[in-house]
Amino acid sequence: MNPNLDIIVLSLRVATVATLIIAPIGLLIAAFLVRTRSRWRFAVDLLVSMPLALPPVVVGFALLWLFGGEGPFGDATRGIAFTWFAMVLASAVVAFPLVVRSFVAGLSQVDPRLEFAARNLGAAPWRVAITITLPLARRGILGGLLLGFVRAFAEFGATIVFAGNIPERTQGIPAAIFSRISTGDFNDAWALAAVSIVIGGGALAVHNALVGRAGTTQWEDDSRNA
Amino acid sequence: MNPNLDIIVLSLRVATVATLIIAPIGLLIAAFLVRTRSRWRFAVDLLVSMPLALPPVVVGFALLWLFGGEGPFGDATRGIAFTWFAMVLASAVVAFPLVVRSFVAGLSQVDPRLEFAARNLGAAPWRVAITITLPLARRGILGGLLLGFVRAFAEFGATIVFAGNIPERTQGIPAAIFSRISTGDFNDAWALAAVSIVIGGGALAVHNALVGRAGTTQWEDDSRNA
Amino acid sequence: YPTPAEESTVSPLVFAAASLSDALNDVAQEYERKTGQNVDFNFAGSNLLANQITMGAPASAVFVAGYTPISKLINADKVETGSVSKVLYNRLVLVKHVQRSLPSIESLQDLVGTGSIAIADPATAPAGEYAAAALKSAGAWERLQMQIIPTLDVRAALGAVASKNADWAIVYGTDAMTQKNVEIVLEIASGSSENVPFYYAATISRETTGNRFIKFLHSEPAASIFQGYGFDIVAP
Amino acid sequence: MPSWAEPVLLNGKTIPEMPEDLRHSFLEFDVQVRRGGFSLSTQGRFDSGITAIFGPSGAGKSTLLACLSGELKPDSGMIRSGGETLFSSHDAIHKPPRSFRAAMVFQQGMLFPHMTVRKNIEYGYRLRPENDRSIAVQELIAILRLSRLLHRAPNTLSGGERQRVALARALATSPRMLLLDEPVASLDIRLRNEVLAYLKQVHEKYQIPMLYVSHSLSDIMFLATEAIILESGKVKWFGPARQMVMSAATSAGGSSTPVENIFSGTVTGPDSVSVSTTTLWAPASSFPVATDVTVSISASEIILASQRPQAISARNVLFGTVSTVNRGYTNVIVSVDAGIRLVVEVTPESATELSLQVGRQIYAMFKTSSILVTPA
Amino acid sequence: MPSWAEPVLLNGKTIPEMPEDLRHSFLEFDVQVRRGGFSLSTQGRFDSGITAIFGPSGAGKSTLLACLSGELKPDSGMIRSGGETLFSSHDAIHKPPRSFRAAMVFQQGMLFPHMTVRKNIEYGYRLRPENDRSIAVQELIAILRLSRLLHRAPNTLSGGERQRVALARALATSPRMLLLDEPVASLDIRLRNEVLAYLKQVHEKYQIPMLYVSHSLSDIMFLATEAIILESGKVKWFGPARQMVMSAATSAGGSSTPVENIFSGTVTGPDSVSVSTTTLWAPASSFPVATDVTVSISASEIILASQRPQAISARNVLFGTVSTVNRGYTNVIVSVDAGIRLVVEVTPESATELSLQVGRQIYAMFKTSSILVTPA
Ligand SMILES: Nc1ncnc2c1ncn2[C@@H]1O[C@H](COP(=O)(O)OP(=O)(O)OP(=O)(O)O)[C@@H](O)[C@H]1O
Ligand SMILES: Nc1ncnc2c1ncn2[C@@H]1O[C@H](COP(=O)(O)OP(=O)(O)OP(=O)(O)O)[C@@H](O)[C@H]1O
Ligand SMILES: [Mg+2]
Ligand SMILES: [Mg+2]
Repeated sequence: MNPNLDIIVLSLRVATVATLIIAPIGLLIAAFLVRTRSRWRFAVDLLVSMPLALPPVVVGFALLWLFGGEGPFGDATRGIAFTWFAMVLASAVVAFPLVVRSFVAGLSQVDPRLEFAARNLGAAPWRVAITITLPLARRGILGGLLLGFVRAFAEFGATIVFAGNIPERTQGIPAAIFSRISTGDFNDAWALAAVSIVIGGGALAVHNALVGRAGTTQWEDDSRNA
Repeated sequence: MNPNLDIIVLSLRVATVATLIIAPIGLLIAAFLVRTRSRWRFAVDLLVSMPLALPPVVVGFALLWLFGGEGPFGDATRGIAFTWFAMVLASAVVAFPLVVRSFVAGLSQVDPRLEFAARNLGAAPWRVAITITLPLARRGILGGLLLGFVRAFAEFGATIVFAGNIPERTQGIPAAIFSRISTGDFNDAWALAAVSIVIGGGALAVHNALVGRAGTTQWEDDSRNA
Repeated sequence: YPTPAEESTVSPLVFAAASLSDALNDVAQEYERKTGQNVDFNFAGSNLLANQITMGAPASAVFVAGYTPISKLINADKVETGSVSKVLYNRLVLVKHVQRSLPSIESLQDLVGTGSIAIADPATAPAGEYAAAALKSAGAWERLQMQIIPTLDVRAALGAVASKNADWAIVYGTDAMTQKNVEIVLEIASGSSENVPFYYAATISRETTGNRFIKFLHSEPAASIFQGYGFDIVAP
Repeated sequence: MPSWAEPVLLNGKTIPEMPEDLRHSFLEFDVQVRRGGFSLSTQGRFDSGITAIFGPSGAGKSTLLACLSGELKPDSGMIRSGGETLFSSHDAIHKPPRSFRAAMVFQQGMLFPHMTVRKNIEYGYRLRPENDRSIAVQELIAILRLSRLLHRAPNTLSGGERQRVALARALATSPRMLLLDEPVASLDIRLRNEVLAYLKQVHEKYQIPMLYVSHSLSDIMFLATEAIILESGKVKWFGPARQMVMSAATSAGGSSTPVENIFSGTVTGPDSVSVSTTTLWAPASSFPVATDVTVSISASEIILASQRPQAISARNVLFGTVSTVNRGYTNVIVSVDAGIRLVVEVTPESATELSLQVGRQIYAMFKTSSILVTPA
Repeated sequence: MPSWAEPVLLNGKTIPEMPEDLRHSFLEFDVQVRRGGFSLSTQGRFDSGITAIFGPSGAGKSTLLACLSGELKPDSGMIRSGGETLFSSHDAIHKPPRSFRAAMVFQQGMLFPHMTVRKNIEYGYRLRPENDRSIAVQELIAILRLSRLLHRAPNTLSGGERQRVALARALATSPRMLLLDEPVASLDIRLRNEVLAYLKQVHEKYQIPMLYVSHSLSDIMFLATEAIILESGKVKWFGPARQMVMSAATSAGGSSTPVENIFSGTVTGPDSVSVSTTTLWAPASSFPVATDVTVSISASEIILASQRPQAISARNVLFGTVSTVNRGYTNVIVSVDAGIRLVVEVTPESATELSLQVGRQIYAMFKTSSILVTPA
């Protein structure tokens, strides 16, 4: 299991970094989608959702073309493909629409009057965002982070095309499972799948703990069970 | 483009049926997750989210085993694999976690006191669900249906393993793109990818129209722009 | 790009067919033990590998199944024509589930009307391409159209039979050995063209470390590893 | 069987306990429920009148309504309405809120945000069988001044508009019982009076029992027949509303909330009413002669004099005997038997000057404008 | 420059227009805004007093506060506070709500649901520079009786508890101005009085100008110095609060809301006050001698008599001359010059009996309990 441990660590690292990259960008875009009346909203919405409408393998080819040296950025981005960072990019792109959708759902359930109440009490916009908007949207935010992390963690199609399946370098759990299946190593494959599920479950548990018991009302709170 | 048209229709049909199957089940499960205090909640939550934590190809193999003659259902379900319905099943399973997460987010933002108000006015629980809960959760519900449909539409990994890639029978847009790419038919592949994006965009537009402009407050409504 | 001086410290990256991964990992280990040289692999389907390289992937060499991918690379000027060499074969076999009682099969023609046949998608996987070719040369292809199930790859075809979702599958002999609940019914061919060849080639405009590894692939220690996994060696 | 919390003394009189066999008790309950540190433990019986629930902030008034509407399941106890057991922890009965048919007007409005005002109002109305719809939506819209608002979204309504819509929505269900949680708190005086008058009218017409949470003694005076005082989750007092108002006013001790004299009377002319054998001059009203009315006179507006006053603008002058004298710190409450029994609030100084003591014969006078005549 | 809506007649007196050069105008505004079919178009200037905003449901009171707090951007107009222009459509100025420093107590509470009560209260407090925190959180907690609630979530609070927390949260920011939207609507009488007294105290101590939306004339009487009457989005009237209350009471026309006589006076003893040269007997109070107070007497509680009454419980008897007589349908409003100018409400019958006409000499009497003494 030693090489498998490296694989797990790699996947965790990629999914974590991907999530950390997606989170702020996703928040900005979600805020743009929810809070503005811009004519560009639909265009941005569509652009963001696009990776969802395509099979990941296609996304992978698109990334390979885009960053592979033959694309618009030319040689400037040539070094990215088939690296650790390519894995991050591929999973981030694929997970992004899910994250943004969830963020949008979260942000749009925040009552703007509560935000105003905070501004009225003297808070600057950034403080309102941190102390009011984000906590009130936390169900959507955390849900989005969960989806993003787990989706990034399980990303295969785009990753194998854009980052390859290079053992010890770009072989995360999904690619490793694929390799094991390709060679008939089913025990190892299922073990890795089980690890995926356990990590997904762990993320879910962390998520649930962070979300807490939201949505209680005056009469329906947890005092009774306490 | 004639064969491509069949492919597009097949994919649309599969995604639509998958969404229609997921929707009611997803709603029940989301309601269970949001509204009960059952000890089984986490277990159900995990089970539902599992397909998200696995690369779709692995999900495909799992389905192959589950519904094959060696699986728990024995020979009863053997005829399913490599059929049109297998495509539906594969995409439904993969899209399911996304749909449930979104439904959960939607349902948990409904104020139970409003539901009580309806019951107090004489509505039976099913009527409350239809007239109060669902409309109030509509952002999450519609968001979930959108995610589900688009994800099902773009499903590749699980589908190709469980349903195969039988031209005119189980070859939807993603599998067709994959075939075109493999054979170097890039023009056709990109054309189909473009179709995917257009259909995804259409679903997004329908979704946005249905959601409408939610979240307006007393001072921040649209009367001003009217 | 690495200068020749650096060559020994930069390990070559070989894009190799996924079905070779176990065997190649062993070979690479042996190679490293012998030469101190590290070799990295990128394992995936052969057509995918070819496409990646066409789109500029930084491969030092390729090691792919079937003629289509390698010819694609040759046509795209991505590999040194002179470096292309056929290293080994994988045999194609017809398998069925051990517990399934199916009509006995003498030749591929006998398959007509006997149940579903999973093969890797001929359009995307070399194993499928060669399986289709075998069926064509047996004169059964046209009549088997309704029975054929193209699958993602050869492993998926095997899985279809192992899970009793398909009746037959045409798969690599090496794969059939790993799956306990399937049995080989028919060796598709004992030597000739229906066996799937695996080609090795160094890529153009990359460092040439790929060329040194090819010599080792043809060497005796490598050959015995490949044979251990069930591949047939091409005489150098 | 419910037993009442210890009755309080009101002007020297003891409020009798509720009779055990109150025939028409429409709603009977005995509920215990805990919410965090707060616990509600109340019991009671209401007849088909209007019962005011009065008590300090956080006393448990809304909690009690939540129990009686089926929103909050009590930890233990029972709720029976019109003979039907709606909740019983003993018999493990827990009927759905629908069966309570106790339409609630929530303190927070709770309008359905995704429906127009009209849809909100019609929501419960449409759920009633047609032959069971006793209150017409059109009437509600007219009386609660909602016609201009029908197509609006609830989140564009003002505070008072919301309350009116919530009231209309509840009434439109033709409920068996009406639970009102401060329904007029954010209405202006005029609307408030109109709404209260309408509620009273609804009650008279349809005999819908109402529980009415309010902090306003004058609202309670006007509307309620019975009253409950809740404090810290317990029933502190139960009895006729008029006595509650007096009790609350005296216990509040201030001159701002009046002690009232309340009588049943009959209209005898355009500006006169009779209470037992005494005729009083009242403000001009439109009640027809012989209408049964409630007559109330603020205790602080009655003036006592030892000699018969002459040529005075106070048109009601009664002669009687002091029957009780209660001395407080800032005021003295005197009752005078003068054909009718008047409670009068005077200053300690006046009491001394007039040597008010039991048996003293005295004139009591008050202006017509001190009299409030309301329908019985 | 703002020009006031036509002044209304109050007991024959004309309310003067606001002087153009009101020196201490703290807040100046002139805002127009449309919401659907409703449009608000108001202008005004407030000094550092407490201004009541009165008006029917849907008049635009909350809308006005929304503009003045920076929540709602007016379609056009300007808002200036303490010399600083906060909004001006002409100069395209639109400062953020922070710059308004106008702490709002919302009609719907708007507590932050994810914070405890304590966190809510401290939210704005912590945002003030330390040397700018004039009101201590501890004091607020004590006076608004919140200590038991500090660790609770807002959604477990009762209606009145919510209002108190909202009030504490706003006060804790030591605002430059306080905007109160019916802050005591769901408080019980005792708490309401306490809160109002505290607001008054806060105002005296910190000179925070307040805008106070209320439907209660007695609250306005108690608290406000100036008043605005809003109707259909327009300022109907602006002037001293006491006159507004009188105006509203007479225009309401009912006997339920009293016409008040309001005077500035000085405490002369434990139970006496002097108004100009007249000494009145008042309820016992704890104001020290020589305190400046406001003295109010309900017009309907004053009795007129043509002869000097003897041995009467009414301790205040004044002799004077009728100066005006206004006959209404149900009542007659008389003013009597008796050293002080008393407005008295009598029935038409009494007016006839006493032959009330201008110049008539008459005794006016009222009980000590009819007098309300409040801090000036
Ligand atoms: N979940 C809870 N945990 C702790 N205390 C609670 C909870 N829910 C309610 N309470 C408390 O129960 C008490 C009763 O609340 P309720 O809403 O019934 O008061 P109320 O009489 O309606 O007051 P108001 O007149 O202010 O509306 C309050 O003190 C409230 O703080
Ligand atoms: N978006 C809108 N569309 C149409 N009308 C609106 C909108 N928002 C507010 N109004 C109307 O504007 C008027 C003023 O509302 P506002 O909340 O200021 O009233 P208010 O004076 O505070 O009344 P209340 O005493 O009932 O709280 C109301 O009649 C309301 O219905
Ligand atoms: Mg309450
Ligand atoms: Mg308002």
